[in-house]
Amino acid sequence: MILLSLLLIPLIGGIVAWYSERFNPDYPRWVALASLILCWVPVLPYFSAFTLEQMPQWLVDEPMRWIPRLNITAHLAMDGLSFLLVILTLAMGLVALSSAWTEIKKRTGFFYLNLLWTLAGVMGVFLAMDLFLFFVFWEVMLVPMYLLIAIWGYENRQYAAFKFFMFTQAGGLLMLLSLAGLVILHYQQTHILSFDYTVLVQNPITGDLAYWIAVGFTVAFIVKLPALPFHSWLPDAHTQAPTAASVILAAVLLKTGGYGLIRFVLPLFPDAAKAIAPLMMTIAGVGVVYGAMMAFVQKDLKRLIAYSSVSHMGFVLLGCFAMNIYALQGAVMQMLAHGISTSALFVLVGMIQYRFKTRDLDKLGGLWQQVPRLSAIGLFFGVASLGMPGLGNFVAEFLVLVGSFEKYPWYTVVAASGLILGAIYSLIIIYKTFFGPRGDSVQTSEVKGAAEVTDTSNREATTLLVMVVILVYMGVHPQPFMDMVQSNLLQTIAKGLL
Amino acid sequence: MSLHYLPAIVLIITVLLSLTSLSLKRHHGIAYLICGGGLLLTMLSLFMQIGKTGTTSELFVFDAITPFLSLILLIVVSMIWVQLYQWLEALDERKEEYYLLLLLATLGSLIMVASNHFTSFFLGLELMSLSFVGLVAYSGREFKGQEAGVKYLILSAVASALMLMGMAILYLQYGTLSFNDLSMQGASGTLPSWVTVTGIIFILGGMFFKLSLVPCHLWVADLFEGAPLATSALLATLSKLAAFVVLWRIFSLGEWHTHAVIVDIVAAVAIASMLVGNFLGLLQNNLLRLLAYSSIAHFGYLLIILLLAASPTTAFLTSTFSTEAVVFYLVAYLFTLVGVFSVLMQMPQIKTQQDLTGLFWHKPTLAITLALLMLSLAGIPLTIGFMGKFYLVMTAVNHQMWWLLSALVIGSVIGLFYYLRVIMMMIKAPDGESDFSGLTMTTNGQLLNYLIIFLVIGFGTFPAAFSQLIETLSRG
Amino acid sequence: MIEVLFFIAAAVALISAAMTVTAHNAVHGLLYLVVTMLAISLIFFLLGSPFAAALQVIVYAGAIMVLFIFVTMMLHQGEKSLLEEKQLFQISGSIGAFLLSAVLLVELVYVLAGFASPQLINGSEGYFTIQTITVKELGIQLYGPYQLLVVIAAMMLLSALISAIHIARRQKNPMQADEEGDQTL
Amino acid sequence: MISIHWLLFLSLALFSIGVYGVVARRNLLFILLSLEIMLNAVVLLFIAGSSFHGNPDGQIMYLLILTLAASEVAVGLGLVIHMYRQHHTLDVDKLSQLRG
Repeated sequence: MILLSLLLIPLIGGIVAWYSERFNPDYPRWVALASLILCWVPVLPYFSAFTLEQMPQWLVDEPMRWIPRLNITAHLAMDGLSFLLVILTLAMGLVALSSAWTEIKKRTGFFYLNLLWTLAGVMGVFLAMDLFLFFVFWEVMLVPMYLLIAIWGYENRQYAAFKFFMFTQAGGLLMLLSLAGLVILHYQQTHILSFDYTVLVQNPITGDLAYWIAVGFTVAFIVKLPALPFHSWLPDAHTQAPTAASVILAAVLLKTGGYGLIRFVLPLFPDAAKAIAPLMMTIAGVGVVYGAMMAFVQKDLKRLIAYSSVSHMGFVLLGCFAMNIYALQGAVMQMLAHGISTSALFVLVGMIQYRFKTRDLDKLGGLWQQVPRLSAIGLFFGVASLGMPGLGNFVAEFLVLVGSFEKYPWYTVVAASGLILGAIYSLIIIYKTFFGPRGDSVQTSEVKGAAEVTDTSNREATTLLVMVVILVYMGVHPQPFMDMVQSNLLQTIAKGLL
Repeated sequence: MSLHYLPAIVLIITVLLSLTSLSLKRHHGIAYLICGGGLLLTMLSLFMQIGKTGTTSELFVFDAITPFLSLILLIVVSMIWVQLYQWLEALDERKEEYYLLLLLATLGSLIMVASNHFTSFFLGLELMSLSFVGLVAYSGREFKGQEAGVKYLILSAVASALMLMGMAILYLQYGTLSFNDLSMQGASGTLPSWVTVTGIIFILGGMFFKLSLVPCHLWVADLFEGAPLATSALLATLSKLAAFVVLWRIFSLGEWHTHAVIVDIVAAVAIASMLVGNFLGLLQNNLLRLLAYSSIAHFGYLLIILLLAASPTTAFLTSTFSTEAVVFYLVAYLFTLVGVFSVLMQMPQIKTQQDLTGLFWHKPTLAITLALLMLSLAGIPLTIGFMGKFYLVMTAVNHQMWWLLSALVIGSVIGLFYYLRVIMMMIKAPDGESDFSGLTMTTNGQLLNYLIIFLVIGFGTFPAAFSQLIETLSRG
Repeated sequence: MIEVLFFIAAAVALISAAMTVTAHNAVHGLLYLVVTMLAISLIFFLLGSPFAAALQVIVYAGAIMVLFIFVTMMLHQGEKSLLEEKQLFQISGSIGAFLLSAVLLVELVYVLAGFASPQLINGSEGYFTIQTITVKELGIQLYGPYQLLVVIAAMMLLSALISAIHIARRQKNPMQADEEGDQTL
Repeated sequence: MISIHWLLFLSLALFSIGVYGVVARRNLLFILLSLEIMLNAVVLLFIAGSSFHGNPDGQIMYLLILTLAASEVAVGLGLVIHMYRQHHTLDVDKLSQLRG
């Protein structure tokens, strides 16, 4: 019941939050905070797993009956990978809550309902070990996310939310087909009807059809990642989403794509994964460079960060298909590190937008004098994003590059050049925003009265500083994180090499 | 008379009773109650039959599925009946006849669902269609209603003429009108086999009119828009379900999938319906027209079931799985659709998507119900519509019907656009103009909304019991 | 011999059907439709179904057509239609219908006089004897295994009755009440 | 000898004439007449089948179709009367508010 409670707490908390708005519009955020903190309780005991010598296959395993007719179970289970991502989700949930604390003033109850439900859906995705259940969470988490963007977003929110929903739903339908194909093919080959991951993974399906099914799953996942041909929803969604939604989107929603690749595509379709690896590596390599170059020409800060996400998630894709333990660990690290650094950047942009009413790079500039604390933290995350050694991002990208160099040297070279471009756009952010001549918006807001623009509040500063600490810790001492996932990833690799 | 005829007898008695009370004294309340009591008794008598061993007479078939489907039909009718009183009160017409025609149409559809013979099928169909003409053209003052009535009369007459022609040809070929004999004499016709195919095409043509599938879909939107709202609801649910059940029965009993031409035609119609229906829905602003087009697409999806037998199978689970898929999908779709209509009946002044702007912030229960129903129509998980679609996809994948499946995926994606647009409209911040003060929520309506949410989400999230029931019924 | 009779009757049916759908005047169309039905009735007779032939004349050509004519006449009101009616009964407009029915009459007399007997029909597999179905057989079937059909048919008639009465009931139309002085129905 | 093929062709020809009438005519009264022609084409086949197979089902179907024709005409003419009273026309095309 531990994992189930992990899902139920935010679901119920959301409803309570919505209802509490009737009494006072301030209550919902407190309810949301309380339920998020409560969520930590079930997972806290498992932090001891960091100290374990040998990771068990599953930390928790909770199979439950659901639809016996099709042998669908509500099988929730958590291993090292799921654990890390759930922790990331919960942490980023708090960050999102913190960024929404004062920003959201209208319809607060419904906002926190959607926020909590999105988190519940994402955790469900990370914990579901039944493919049908996984699919259900995969699709359902989009609905509250859609509402978050469509109701509380910026100018063009309806369009952006619509695009986001359509892209991911189209991918989802493809996954539904592949899912049905997978189960039926598995039934044909083994005469076991099951949607359960642990059953399916024991006898991976083979044949031509398996290849197409694998492609279906992969496409669904890389739409979410997002990888190159399907990425265009991300910049729009990010730009229009409210800060909290951007944080959730960047920190955890994108990770579901990478998680799906590592969890499902690689072990369930080892042959097919090998067959499509070159294509995926190409997409990843091009994606890294393309994302960086697009980021380079953006004027809108949020859009810029969104494109940088495309670039960074390219590394995840690269790591997944390199079929190498280092690369895979790198991909996992990248998911964690990118989750933290990018959401921090979105929080910062949110703060800037809140203070200066713009996120146009040309109108910003010279913030250092005005908001030094904010700018200092911004500098840190800008540098983190370019892959400064000693921080989590560097470890991750380095591992991916090392892991994939062995087999795919050329892709690695291309991707590494993406790092250089990354350095350029990160420096552009830093220069144009925090240094450089003062922009229009900055000046006008100064004219209006300096009192209006305040530096980071304690709440904001604490949030960001905690993120700084985690990122540094990941950079200097990444071993526990890697141990956590190593045994399972090794199994995955072993399947692929058989 | 065996117990199996009891529901029909109860309905007939109800009709006669309300006719008598009507001739003595016109009173809306009495007619409403008689109708409701009759529906309730019919449901009870059907409920008693569920799970009993079935029989087959010459004219009718009472297997395990038939009373279940009939019960579903009656639940749908009753859900419409609940709001009928209020809705009819607003109508400036004589009220009592509506109940009479409603009961007769229900009787017709019950007969159709149970029919095992062309004569009983034909009579049930005509009983239903003629009652529907009255129901469509009920409101004599409304220009649109009359137009819809005329169109429906012509449409249904042409459809039944086509079906009759098909029946006549098959009769000439085989000398029998019973569904059971259709397949047995498949080889020994008096005329060349193309005549059989022609006959089948005629019947299919008529059925396509009844189900408003693509080449025959032109007037369906006019009908939905022009007919009184409750009638549109009945048209979309009662008439289509009954027609589809019969089509499914004759298609499988007659083994029509053995004719390659027929398979090609049905496949083409299915694909065209999915794509065209959804595409036309995309261009619609009027909610009723949107529903009309979406129903074209949904019955396009359902046509896949007919073709299953024509494809190689992998003996997946049991052979009854396709039956379960049909039943599940039909039930899911019907509940969803009747839900949409009852929400629309609660807000009669809302006609287009623009009228919905900001509804969520004024009437959250209504808006949430409608939004969930739209998600169910679109097939988003945790709704009953998704479970139906999942069954369908599983079956179709099992039979490796990739062409139809890809059409289904494309159709669903297009469909998402307009279902989502409805939701988008409701959550849009109202710009001050939209005024929902005219909307009064009745307890009736509220309860109905909760019931709909329960059906759509409850069965969508926990379909186990329901799927088990359908499995048992399909086996028996 | 019998096929000649059939062909003539078929030709009459087709011609008059074509005349029906292309007629300008409703009454002429109806007249031709009656001829179509009489021709079909003759074919029924040739096929050895005298009962069906009789019903065709009585119910179809009789009752249903009378309903049509009644409504058509009802719709023609006022001066203009009186003039039209004058033309209606001139022989020129309906001469075709009379000629066609005369042909049918000749055929009927010919058959009744016993010059040809409706005995055989051929299918692709040769000749079959026509088995005349007596009214008794029909009755036994209809009130035996098919008795429920009679009930359902009664319900269908009831439904049609209710629909028709409700639809055609005269309603006061607030919009057109003043311009509609001649609702003398 | 009357060939069964001839009957089939005659019936299909009559049916086509009826379909043509429904599609081509705009006057509701003529549409109803055309529907009658279609039904007549159908009953012709039923009677032929009945004689051919020596089976009373076709004749029973004939009786039922007769009932249907009467009911349909009754409802249809009801609509005709109503429409004529309200609009003084029987042209179906003039009844076209529903577009979209």
